[in-house]
Amino acid sequence: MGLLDKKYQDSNIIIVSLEKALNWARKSSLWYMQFGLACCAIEMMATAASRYDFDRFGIIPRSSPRQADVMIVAGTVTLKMATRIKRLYEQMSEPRYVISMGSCSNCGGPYWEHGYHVLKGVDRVVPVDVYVPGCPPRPEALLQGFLHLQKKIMNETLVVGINPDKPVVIQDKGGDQIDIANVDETDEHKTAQIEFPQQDVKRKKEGA
Amino acid sequence: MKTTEELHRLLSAQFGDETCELKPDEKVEPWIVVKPEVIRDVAKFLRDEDGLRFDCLMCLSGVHYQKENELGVTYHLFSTSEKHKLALKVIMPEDNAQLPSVEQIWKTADWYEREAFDMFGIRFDGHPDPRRILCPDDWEGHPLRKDYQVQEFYRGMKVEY
Amino acid sequence: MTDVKEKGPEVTLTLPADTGNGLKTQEMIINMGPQHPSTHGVLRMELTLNGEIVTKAIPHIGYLHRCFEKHSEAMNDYAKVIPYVDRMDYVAAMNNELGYAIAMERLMDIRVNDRVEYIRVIMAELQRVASHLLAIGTFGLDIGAFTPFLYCFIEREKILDIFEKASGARLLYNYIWIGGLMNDVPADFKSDTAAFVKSFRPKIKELNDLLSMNRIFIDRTANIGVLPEKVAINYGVSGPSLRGSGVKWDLRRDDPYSIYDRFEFDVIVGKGEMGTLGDCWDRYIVRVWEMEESLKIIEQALDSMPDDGDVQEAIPKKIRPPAGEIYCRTETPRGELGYYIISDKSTSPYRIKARAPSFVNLSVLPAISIGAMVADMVAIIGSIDIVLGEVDR
Amino acid sequence: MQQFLESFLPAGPLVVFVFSIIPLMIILVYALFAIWLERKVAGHMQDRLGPMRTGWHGWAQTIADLLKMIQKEDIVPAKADRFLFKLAPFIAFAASYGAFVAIPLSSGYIGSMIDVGVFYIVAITSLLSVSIIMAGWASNNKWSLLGAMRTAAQTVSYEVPTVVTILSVIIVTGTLNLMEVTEMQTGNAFLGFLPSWLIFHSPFMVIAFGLFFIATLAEAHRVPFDLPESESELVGGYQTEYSGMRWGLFMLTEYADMLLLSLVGVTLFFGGWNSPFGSFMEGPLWGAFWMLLKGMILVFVMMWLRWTLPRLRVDQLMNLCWKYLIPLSFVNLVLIALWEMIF
Repeated sequence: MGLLDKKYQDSNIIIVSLEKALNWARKSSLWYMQFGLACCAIEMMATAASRYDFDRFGIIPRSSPRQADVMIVAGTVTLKMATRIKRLYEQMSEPRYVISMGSCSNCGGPYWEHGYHVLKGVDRVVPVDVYVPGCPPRPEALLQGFLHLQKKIMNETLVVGINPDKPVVIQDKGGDQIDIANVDETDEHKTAQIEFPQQDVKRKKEGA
Repeated sequence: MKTTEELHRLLSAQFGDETCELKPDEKVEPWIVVKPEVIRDVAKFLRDEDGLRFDCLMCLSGVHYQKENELGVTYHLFSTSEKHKLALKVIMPEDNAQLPSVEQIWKTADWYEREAFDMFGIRFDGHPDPRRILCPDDWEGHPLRKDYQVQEFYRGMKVEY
Repeated sequence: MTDVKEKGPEVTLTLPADTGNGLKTQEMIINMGPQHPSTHGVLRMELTLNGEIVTKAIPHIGYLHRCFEKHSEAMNDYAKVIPYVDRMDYVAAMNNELGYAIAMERLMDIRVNDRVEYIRVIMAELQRVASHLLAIGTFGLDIGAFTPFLYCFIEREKILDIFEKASGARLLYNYIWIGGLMNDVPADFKSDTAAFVKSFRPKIKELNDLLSMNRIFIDRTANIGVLPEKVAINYGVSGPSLRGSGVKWDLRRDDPYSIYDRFEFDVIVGKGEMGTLGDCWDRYIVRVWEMEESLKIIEQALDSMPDDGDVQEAIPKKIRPPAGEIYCRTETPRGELGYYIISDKSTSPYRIKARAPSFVNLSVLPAISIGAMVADMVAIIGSIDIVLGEVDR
Repeated sequence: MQQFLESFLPAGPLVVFVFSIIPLMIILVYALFAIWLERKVAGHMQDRLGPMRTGWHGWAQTIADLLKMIQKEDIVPAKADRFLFKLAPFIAFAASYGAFVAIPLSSGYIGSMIDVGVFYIVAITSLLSVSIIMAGWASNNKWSLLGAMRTAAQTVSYEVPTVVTILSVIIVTGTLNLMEVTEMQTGNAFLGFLPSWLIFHSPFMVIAFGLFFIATLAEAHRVPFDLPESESELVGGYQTEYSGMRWGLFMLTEYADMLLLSLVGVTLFFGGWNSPFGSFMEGPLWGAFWMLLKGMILVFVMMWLRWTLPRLRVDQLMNLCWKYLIPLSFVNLVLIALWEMIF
């Protein structure tokens, strides 16, 4: 997370106000990485287009992962692509968020059973903040996902408390009320180690 | 415009009866089965001969015939000048699935043959770039074979749900 | 001259023989994709560059290989293949469904009634317009024009509204079924479609003014990525990419399926107006004028569409087609979509192979991109109009 | 202005500090406004709304963006040249900030009354291309390198027509000091009713302004000449590897450059801080208002072009410069000189 996150032991009025201002800035300027995988990417483009207009929420695309705040995993993640997604996520600068858009990236979607080349859920390689169901989700659903992410961001704190490295459970109580709590790490696959493809390692040495 | 029967007559006159065989399908489309050794010559003949001019390879598909322990390759040809179609088939035993590449004759075959290799493990001799195309290079097995067993892990990622 | 010995033995005072003006140059290999704003998805290109000139381009595909063929064989029902067919070319789902339905109906020897045929044709042509709008918009985006892309999306949304009313979905419809349709069209379908056609005609002119005839746009696309006719046919290129090279070839006219032989329409071909025949601009403008032709077909179909008729033929719940093989092809917005279906009399296909137009069209990319610049690569990829879901299946 | 400040502040470094901070304040406030404006202009041109959720019509959008960028992690790639990588954005910003010193923002304010003002501006803005090359090379990213090389070629080439068109103005004014150039344009002179701005001086001045505007578009890396960044080709060009506030500085520089070049254009052709209505609404503060208003109109035209036109290719960019703009500007220079001799 950001520079100040979890740097304070206890809270006071200054920290709370600062926290609010910083969180407001984060939630109002969620720049997403311009990168689509499959069908959902078309709906993502439609959401950015005139009728639904991402820009109303201050959400604009950036093509470089370094400047992006949120990665929308829009579409089926194949095993060949999963290593790249992991790398893209690592290239993003903190604070960073992931929205898993569509059934395919949530859990494999229609390809869960016989899809030998499909990763059954992108949460096996990167931590996911918001899951948007649908195949593909309507633009309204994606916008709803962003609103949920904004709520989650507004509850981030500079004070030591919830461990950001562990998955959290969010309970939406309507309005701006929301509950966040850590759950214990139980799913083994979430810590899966991914080896990078041989050719990419070679590239890296060349200085790509 | 020639029917498959006429084309078969022409082919057997050129290459002999034993290399190509007409399979009249009961319902839909007939096809000609060709021995794997001669497929490149047959293809060249079909493309260049006057009155045939099959200048377009529409589709090249691998097929796994599990009961017969055979692998097949189907070529769907089409001629843009003569407007006729032809389905050619090559049948090979499963343990020695190898045939000459037609990449030099129709460039379309380049990627299709790589796909057939990727999905069925059919090897095409003389192909300039015989790599997998859809699956990653270090993938195990050939997925579209009927006896394919999916691998459990790929680079640390669980494959099954 | 400094002392050579102090710098170590590897320093040589003579220049390598291959350097003309004393500069040592080196080719650069650059990786474009899978995450790149202009590769239309997850295509990866390995470009060898000499300065900014591409000397070699190798496309790497398979980043969206979703095992369509495996699923079709494993679903144990011919009808359950249709959703997967949708997801293959997700920009033109209706056309994919139509191709599959026609292949199955030929295999099983079913004839559907006229109302179904007309609705199918209208849907397919509307989808063609929607797909071309997306192709044109993203092509403009690749060239750097942002606004036409959004204007195209505004029109596309209107088409999606018509689809949504009929099928309930915006993108992947599962609407055209074997032997008919999922359900009948809503009552105001005719008036909606007619209103769209009326409102869309002037937009084509607006698009031409804004983008097609823009001097910078023409400079960027004319004479780039020239695809000669012979090469195109040898590579099996089809659809607007082939017609852009001047080949008058459209399956709707040359190998008619459904009821396309009842309609009057022109097959648009590139003429090399702005540069060489078969360049990016020709491929682009073919799509623009094809939308006009699609509108013509829709208008004719709306006029003669019968008002009643059952939209689903009586076919068994579990389809068991007779044993046999069929290769059936239809014209999608991207070209010739063929389904090679082998049936063994069981409830699932023994083998389905989809001959995806984008897959074949993309394979010509290395041949036409030699000598282009990096900026042209983007234009060439955009002008071929690939959908990665279909390339990788 | 300086005397005014000295009247109530203790003389010395503080006055200099306050004095030099004014352009910075203007740049920052302008950037906040211009980035918001750009998004609103783009939105309304594209049948959208643009930012709506941060205050009235999203007016605080840029503030949120800046606050967020400050929080972002500052990544320096492992294989990058750390020193140059970190230095580049500051040099870029310093280059355009430094140039503001020679611009007369109003009749009462100019950062420094240098006699070679125009020459100084042309010289110091060249630093920008140095910083971009630094950024592109230090990132150790091939896309960045391509972007940087394009910038080098572009900036060096387009400086020639820029300087030649400026020279044609200098022929008329006879001075390089921008304050004096502005003062020459006070009042109604030409034809009795037009303000005596240099653009109305002769028909060739209109051509000169056209050439100058095209060249400055390229200098500021705006569409159709935004090749250094060119999102759809080079991902982010030289900015690809920058994150957080370092990237924010590059963005700030881009917008500051737009304003700078617009203000130079306004000073040279549109009478600088002079009111368009003769002596009506005149004075030091009105002067600043007119100066910034005219500058913003030019900035708006740049935005308008950005959301309308596609992008040129790098060789076409060079063709345009060397085959058309440079010969034309030289011919125009001769014609203006002749006009000056005859009238």
